[in-house]
This record gives sequence, C-alpha cells and structure tokens, in this order.
Amino acid sequence: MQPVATTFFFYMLSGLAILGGVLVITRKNAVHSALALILSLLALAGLYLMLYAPFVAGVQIILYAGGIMVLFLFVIMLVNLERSQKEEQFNQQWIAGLLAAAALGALFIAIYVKGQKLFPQRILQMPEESNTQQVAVLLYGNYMFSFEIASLLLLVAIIGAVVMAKKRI
Amino acid sequence: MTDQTTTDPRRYLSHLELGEPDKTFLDTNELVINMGPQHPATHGVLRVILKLDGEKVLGTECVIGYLHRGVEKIAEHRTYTMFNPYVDRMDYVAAVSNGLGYCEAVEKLLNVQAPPRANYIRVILAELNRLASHMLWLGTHALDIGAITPLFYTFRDREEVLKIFEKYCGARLTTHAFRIGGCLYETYDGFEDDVKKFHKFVTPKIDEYEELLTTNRIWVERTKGVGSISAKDCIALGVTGPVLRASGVKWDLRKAQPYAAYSEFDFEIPTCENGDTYDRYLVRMQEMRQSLRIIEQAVGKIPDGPIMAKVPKVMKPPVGEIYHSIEAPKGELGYFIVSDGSTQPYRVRVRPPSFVNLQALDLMVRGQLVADVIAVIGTLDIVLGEVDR
Amino acid sequence: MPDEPKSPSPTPDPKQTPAAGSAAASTPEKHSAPAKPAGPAALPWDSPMVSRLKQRYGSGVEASSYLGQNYMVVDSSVVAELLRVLRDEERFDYCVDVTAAHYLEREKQFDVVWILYSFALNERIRVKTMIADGESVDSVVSIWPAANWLEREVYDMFGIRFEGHPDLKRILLPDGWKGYPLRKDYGIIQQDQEWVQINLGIESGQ
Amino acid sequence: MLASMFDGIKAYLFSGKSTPGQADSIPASLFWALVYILLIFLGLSIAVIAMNWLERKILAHMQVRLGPMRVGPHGLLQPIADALKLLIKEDITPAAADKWVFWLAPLMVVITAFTVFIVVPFGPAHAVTDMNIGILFMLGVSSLSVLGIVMAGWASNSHYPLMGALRSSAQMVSYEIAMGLAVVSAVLMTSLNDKGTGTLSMIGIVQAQAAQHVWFVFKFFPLGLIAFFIFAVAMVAETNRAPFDLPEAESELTAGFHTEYSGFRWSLFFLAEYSAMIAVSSIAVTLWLGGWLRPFTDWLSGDTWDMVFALIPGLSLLFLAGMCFYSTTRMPKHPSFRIQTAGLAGFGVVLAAAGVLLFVPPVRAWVQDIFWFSAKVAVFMYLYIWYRGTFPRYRFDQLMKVGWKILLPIGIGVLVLTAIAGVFF
Repeated sequence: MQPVATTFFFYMLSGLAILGGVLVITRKNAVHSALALILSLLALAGLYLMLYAPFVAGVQIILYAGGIMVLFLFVIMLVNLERSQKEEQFNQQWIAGLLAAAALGALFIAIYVKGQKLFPQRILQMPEESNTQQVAVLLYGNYMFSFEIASLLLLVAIIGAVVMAKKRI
Repeated sequence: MTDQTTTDPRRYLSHLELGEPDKTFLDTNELVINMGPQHPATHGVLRVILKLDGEKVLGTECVIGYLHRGVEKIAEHRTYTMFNPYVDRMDYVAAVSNGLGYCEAVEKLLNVQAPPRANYIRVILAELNRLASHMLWLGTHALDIGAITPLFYTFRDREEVLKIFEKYCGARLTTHAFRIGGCLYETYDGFEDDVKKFHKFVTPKIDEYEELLTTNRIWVERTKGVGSISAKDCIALGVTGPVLRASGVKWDLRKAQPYAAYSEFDFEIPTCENGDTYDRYLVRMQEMRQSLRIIEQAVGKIPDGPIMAKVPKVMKPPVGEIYHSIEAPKGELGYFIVSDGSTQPYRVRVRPPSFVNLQALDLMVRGQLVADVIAVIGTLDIVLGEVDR
Repeated sequence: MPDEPKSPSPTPDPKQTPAAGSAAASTPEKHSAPAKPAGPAALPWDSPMVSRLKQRYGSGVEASSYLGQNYMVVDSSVVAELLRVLRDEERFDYCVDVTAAHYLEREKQFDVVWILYSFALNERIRVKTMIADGESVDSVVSIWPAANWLEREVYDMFGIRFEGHPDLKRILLPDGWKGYPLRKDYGIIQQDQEWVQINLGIESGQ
Repeated sequence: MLASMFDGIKAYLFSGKSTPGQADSIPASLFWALVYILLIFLGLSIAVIAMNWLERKILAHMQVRLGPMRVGPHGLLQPIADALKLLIKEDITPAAADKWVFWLAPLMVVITAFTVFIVVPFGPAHAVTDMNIGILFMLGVSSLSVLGIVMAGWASNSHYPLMGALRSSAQMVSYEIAMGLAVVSAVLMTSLNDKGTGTLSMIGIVQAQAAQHVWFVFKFFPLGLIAFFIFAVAMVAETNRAPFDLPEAESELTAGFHTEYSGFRWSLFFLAEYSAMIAVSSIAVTLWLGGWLRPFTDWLSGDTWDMVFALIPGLSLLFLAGMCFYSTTRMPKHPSFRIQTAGLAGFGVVLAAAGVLLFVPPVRAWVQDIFWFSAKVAVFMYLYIWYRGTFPRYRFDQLMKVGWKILLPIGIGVLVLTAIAGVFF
C-alpha cells in the first residue's frame, strides 16, 4: 500500500506548519498569534493523516484545535490586552536569536548527513486495518496502568481549578 | 447644565449604598450599564440603570419622564368634560378603566349617581378592558421570556375585544367610552349577543394559553422564584393590583370598596402565596376568568332605563375636594380632584398604579440575574404612559 | 380580611347651608359665577381615633368629612409625628398617595396632602397640612417607603422640599430643568427656554 | 451514463477498506470524490433554502398566521428573494474591527459546517469517503466551529458581540461533552456484534445496526433511548437553537456574535447554522435511527413489504404534487395572480414527474437509501422548528446547569450501563 499522497501534500502541510509557527512569534496581536497556532496544529493533524494515524489526527483536531485553543482565545479575550499591543517588542536581541537558529539548523543537517544508519532504511509498512483498533488495544491493554495514572493527574487539576474558582461562586 | 443623557450613569446609583463586587483578576471593571430607554423589553421608554457584579444585579435606578406630557397641568386649563379624553391617553392599554375612574370621581364631586343601566354597561366594558389588558400583558411578557407563540394567540383574541369597543364607541384603544353622569351611547343592538359570542369564544382560549405555558418546564424555571416580593414589602411600597394579590393579600377595590355595579356580581379574588413571577402569572390568568364570569352575569341582567343622569351642561361642582379610586387592571387608579366652584378643576391629581408598582422593581431585582430584570419588568405590567403621565 | 365595607354613601345633606368656607379652599370670589347654592358642606368628623388624636395634639388637628370622605387638617409642625402615630397605632399601613395643591393668594400657599388607607379597617383618610412657599416638610419615606417617588414627584412639580428624603431630585422632568410646572404662576405654554435650547438645540419659540 | 457513474463510485468506495484515495488510481477516485462533494454542496444549499421556507411557514402556521404569501405562490420564492437581498445588501465592516479576523470568522464557521458532510453516509455507497474515524472526525470538526464564533465576537470589537460570542462558545463547549458521551455509548453498541470489534466509521455503524437487526435507539431498551435523548438535547444546544438560543436573544442584554455582520457575511452565518443543524441531525440519524435503513426491516420484512416501502418515495412526491394542484384551485382568481397559479401548477407538474420517475424500478432501488435518510433528517428539522414555536428561552445559568449537572451525569451513567449491558447480553 503505497503512501497516501504525493510529496506535494507533505511539503504543503509542513510549510503551513512552519508558517504558522513563525506567525505565532512575529504577530503583535495575541489573537492573531493564537489563530496562527491553530493553523499549524491543523497542518500537523494533516501530517498525522498522511502517516495513517487517523485516530491521532482526530484527537489532535478535537483536543488541540477544538479544545485547548478555544480556552486560549477565551483567556486572551477576557483579559483585554490593549496596553500590551501598544508596546514595542522590547528585547532587541533578534540577532542573537538568528544566530541560535542558524546553529540549531546546522546541527540538524549534520545529524541527517552523518547519521545515515540512525534512520531506518525501508519505509515503514503501514498496517492494513485502520490502526485505531490497535491503538485502543495497546492503550487499554498493556498501558492500562499508566493511562489511569494520567487520568488521575487530570482529575487533580480539575479539582484544583474548581477550588480556585470556589471563592467566586 | 447636566442632563440624563450626559451624566455618568454611576452618579445615579451613588445614593444607593450598593455592595462592591468582589474583585478577581478576571474582572476588568464592575459594570454599570444602561438598559433602555430604547430597549425591546422595556414596555415603552423606561431607562433602567443596572449595577452588575458579573451577571448578578447589585442595584437598579429607574430614570423615567421620557413620556411626560403634563396631563395634570393641562387639566387645570380644561373643563371637566373636555379633560375626559386626556384620561384615556395615560394608561392607553386600559383606557376604559381610566375613563371610568375619572367620570366616577367627578360624579362623586357633583354628588350625582349614574343610573343602574349605565353602571352595568360600565362594568361590562371595564371587565372587557381588563381582559384585553391582561391579554396584552401575557403576550408581551411571554415574548420577553422567549416564548413567541402566545403573543399571536393573545393578540388574536384581544382583537375581538377591540372590535366590541369599536362597535360601541367608535374607537379601539383610547375609547372615551363614558361621560360624566353615565354613558353617552346607548348599546348598539346586538351588543349583548356580541358579548355572549365573545364570552363563548374566549373561555377555551384562556385554557389554551395555560396549556402552552403553565406546565411548560422552561417557563416554570424562568419564572418560579424570580422577582419575589413579600406581602409586607408590597404594602409598604404601596404596590397594588395583581402584584399585591400574588403576594397573598386578598384585597381588590371591587370587593373592598365596590363602585359602579360591582356589588351586584359574585366573583372571587384570586391570590397566591409566595409572590414570584409565576404566581403573578397565575393570578392574572385567574383574574381573566373572573372577569369573564362578571361579564357573563352582567350581560345576563342589564336593567333597562336611562343611561345618563341629570347633569348640567356646564358643570360647576361645588367647592371641595374628593379622592376616588377604582381597581384598574394594573392596580389602584385614584383621582384626587380639587374644585373651586368654577367650570375647570382647580387641581387634578392622578394616582397611577404603574408608577408606584415600578418602585418595587429595585427591591424585586436585587440579587437576581440580568435576564430576570426583563422578566420582572414584564411581570410588573407597567405602561409608561401612566408612569410618566 | 377586610370586613364589610362601611358604605361611603354621601352624607344626605338636603339642607342648603351657606357655603361654609371649608378650611380647604377659601376661594377667591372673582371667577366663580354668582354664588349658586353651595353643595354639601364639610361636616365635623369625630370618631374614637379623632378624639384620641385631638386629645394628644389639641389645636393642631381639625377633622372634618366632606361627601363622606374624612380628612384632617393638621398643623405643619405636628404633622410628621401624627403620620407616624397613624401608621403605628391606627394601622394606616398603606400610603396611597402624597400630593400637593398650590393656592397663590393664600399666605400659606401650599397644601400637602397624604392619602392613607388601612387594610384592617378598610378605611381611607386624607391628612392635609398647609405650608408657605420655601418651607419644607418632613419626609415620610421612613414610615411608608411608597412615598419615595411620590415625594420626588411633588418636589419636581411644586418645589416643596422634603427633609430626610434619601434622594430628593427631579423624577419626571430632566435634571437641569428650572421652574416647577404645577405651580399656578407657571404658565401652561411656558417652557424652560434655556434647557431646551442647550439640550435640544432648538429655538423654542412657542 | 448514470449507472456507470455509480458503479465507478461503488468501485472506488469498495476497493478494500478505503482510507482517502486508496482506490486503484488516485485521479479516478479524486474525480468521483469531487463529484460527490459538488452533489453535497448542491443538496445542502437546496436543503437550506427549503429549510428557510419551511421554518417560516411552519412557525407561522403554529402561530395562527400565514407566513410569507406574497413572493411567489405561498411564498415559495421567498428564500430566493432573501438570498438575493442578502447578496445585494451592503457588507459593512465596523471601523475599529480587526479586519483580517473579521473576514476569516464566517469562513471558519462555514468551512466547519460543510466539512462535516464528508463522512455523512447517505447510503451504503453514497458518501464522499468512508473514514474509519468517521464519528471522531465529525465531533472534531464541529468543535472547530466554536473558534469561528469566538473570532466573530472578538473581531466586531464591540462589547456586546464579544459577550455574546463568549456565552455561545461556552455553551457549545459544555454541550460538546454531553454529545461526546452519548456518541461513545452508541459506538459502544456497535462493538457488540459477532466480530467483537466496534467501528467508528459511519457506514460501519449503520451496517452494525443492520447486522444486529435493531436500531440502537431500541437496543438495551432504556439505555439506547436515553443516550439518544441526551444527544437530541445536546445537538439543539450545540447549534444555538430553540430553547438554547440565548446568545442572539433580542430581549437579552447581549446581542449575538453576528450583530456586526451584514449582507453576505451574515448570510454565511445563517447558512452555517442550518447546515450545522442538518449535519448534527444526520449524526443522530446515523447513530441511533439506522441511517439509510428503511423502518421496520424485521417486523414488516418480506418482499411485499419491501415493495410497499419502495413505493413510498414516489408516493410522497406525488402527494406533494397533489397538494400543489389543490392549492392552485384555491388561488385567488384576480388576474395579477395568474402567473403565480401557473408557477404553482408548473411546480406541481415537476413534482409529479419526479414522483413517477421514482416508480421506475432501478431508480426506485437507488433512491431508497437517500430517501429514508433524508426523511429521518427532515423529522429532526421539524422538531427544531417545533421547539422554536413552543419553548421559551433558558437563562444562561439554567442552560449551563442543564448541560453540566443533568446531561453529563446521565451521559456517564448511560455509558457505564451500556458497557455492562454489552457484557451480559
């Protein structure tokens, strides 16, 4: 089963993700950067789809783009930020930033060129059946215990939120 | 030269010692907002200034006077009969009751009794008017809370009442139906069967409204426990009419101090206990049924005889002053007339039920939510023509 | 709850007593036609309540009844206390109305009228006091909260100040309005030119 | 030509478990997918136009009035007139609005409302594609529409639309959870067939219902019904309709999030609202009412009944045509109405022709699935309008209370019980 889409889709989606990322940091308006973040998250979901992980793509859309980003926008809108929009970006060290980015880029290229044996040769054989079943079996089978611990952690976070807001109700 | 529009709404609320909303990092500023005067849910030009803590109402202040036409000043420059049509323009939804109150007050001043036939006609028209006023209240009140359909049902039935008025006295809303000393027009032939036909037509319709709203879960949830006021507060604030009866006080001027021919009919006064919006709704629905009962009895035994007492063409009531009040659909509508023996009244003071009932809005709304303010204004059944005079 | 209403039939008063100038309005002769037989006169009204009040306030209280409606003319100094007594002891728990009338030619120009009703007795009385222009009256908002807006309206229309009112300012007319419309010396077509010009921006030539 | 086209789609769809574009050749399947997308767009806009007319007429008749009568016979051309008006109306952008976000918001809402239809199964072979995470994809995309609303509220840069947007998004977010729980309990039922593994794909769910010979609404008797009921309530709240339409309630203080929009942009929101309603009802139909399966497949089985049910689509269209002809006789005789009567008669003829066409055996078999699916969705549409006619509006805190304190616990309860029931039966 050859991969689902041509390389065109791959470059388009990753280009979108990078564009989103860049916009997030350069935009002065907080809402614009939040929307750019959503753009890159959706592009990521597209990439997951290309890798035959529909379940993860679906979860990515629901949780990240649909859930967390909505709450981001909630907070941004409730706390009005007129003041912060007026201020110039005070840290002027964008030169240092560029240098660090360039160094990191060089490092990645070096790894890619040198460490050929690190990367698997043959292309991964994608599972025939949609792998949602496998994910479910793994998640609730072998990793049942860690799954429960994670949900416990979330429960604690929710209770914390309720207690913090309790004062107001 | 400050004025309502320019002054900062906060200054209005300064005299009420209202609690400060507790500051949290999310609260940008506590909210003082204007509701009205052009707001779909304030019945006419009423402006309510609300101090909010988030969604909860801390306190309110009503700014009224937008519809003030100086009726009482005009009265001092008109003769008694000329002032009669002005009275209909105050509570334009229940114009017949206004006319009835004024005519009876002047008759008391002239020490004249309207003939029984005139009294019967007056009772029938006043009760029809009460029905029409309650129907209009129900339609707009349900619309404010979100139920669109009752509005169309109630206006279709109210149309029948207005047809009878039009046939009798030529006007639908500001009817000027009565004259001082009785009624000017003899009932048109077919008046009795029109009223009987109307009675048969409307009785099942009221059950139709009840069917739609009384057991409607969302309606009950939106009205039960909203804007409740105790009997003691009602009496202290001078609130009268269905609002008072819904708080448990069994008091109705038609029974307490009967006027026109009310002492000759038997009807009950519906009351409820805990005085919230739902009870006021129930009380008014019952009142509609009682009005139908009165109309039925009255139409059955209209006496014959003259319809106009012997009243001089140019009325010069003796020097003196009297206060006469009737049970208008909204509450006790009173007229305090001072006469100095000339043809024009020296002073006419109108005691409007809506004006006094509106005072209770602040008490009923504190602690409630913004959405309830609109429900409470609806349940008080105020008409701004009467509030501002 | 209210017992059978006392029938307020007007007092049968066939005999034509000369117009006993009832204390309420000593009308100027000039615009009433030749004195036609005056109607019913104000009869003295005495009841246990009145006697109690008279005994407590003596000269300050003068009770009479006109066309079956009882009213008391009370001296302005003692009226506040009397109203409180009426509410607390005589159970007049419902303040129907607070209003005023302006008599230009009298030396004490204003009549301030309280109309009270008692649910227990199913009875309505009026309490009246006479004050000169510029004098003020004690507010009864502490006795009946209903009087809050009623007094504001009397202030708005007549300019009578009520001492102790929580927020005495105009209720129907705009705040910056000058003049008190319901006074007899305030012409019917007269408007507060200045306010109209400033706020509505029209030359309010009548 | 028609038959070959459908074979193509069938081939495309049934060449093994198809994830997007998995068929023999990419371009062929892409072409059929595009055709289907076009069909969906066409079908949806016709449905929205019909829905607009239906809502106004049915609501009017519920309220003792006639509804639009003037534009076309019985107001039939009213929706077109509305669409034209909205196109012509000036499209104002508030001065201090955030231009870019203001422009993007309606797009976001419409895109999410339409992408949901990729996985809606109108028939075993009639779906744009059959993703194996069908339901998950639908819930994900419908949660994205919240973003559109929040952006619209923010971009209009005025106090009330912002509060309205926050309120409606809070409402949608909280009812999404109740909806998710109901959906999970329905999906749980699919896994109880012989193969033992459930499926998220929409076509799979309907096939599971067919295999188990029971609609999930009647499975494990009270549980299916309760889950269906939770979904029915949550979907009304999700689309801001009827008793939950607080944000754009005119008598409330805060106006809706789309107050600053006008002209075509506003009609986009309008379009998105109706397509969201249709999408959410189609989820409900697929999950609980056996998608394209005809009703009573077991009680009234046997080919005589199949024949009867097969005739129903044709009969219903003929009935509508009959209604048109009957109303032409009752049209006022005034000459100015002559065009309208002619138009109505023409419409009747078209309907009659379509009705007769549906009796032709191959077409009859083909149209069965789509007819039953859209009939069930139509029932839901009628319910939406019925709610709007009868229910007053919930207050915001009551709305949240119903969402969190009533639907959520019951949803969890039903989920657990379904799981237990699944083990035992």
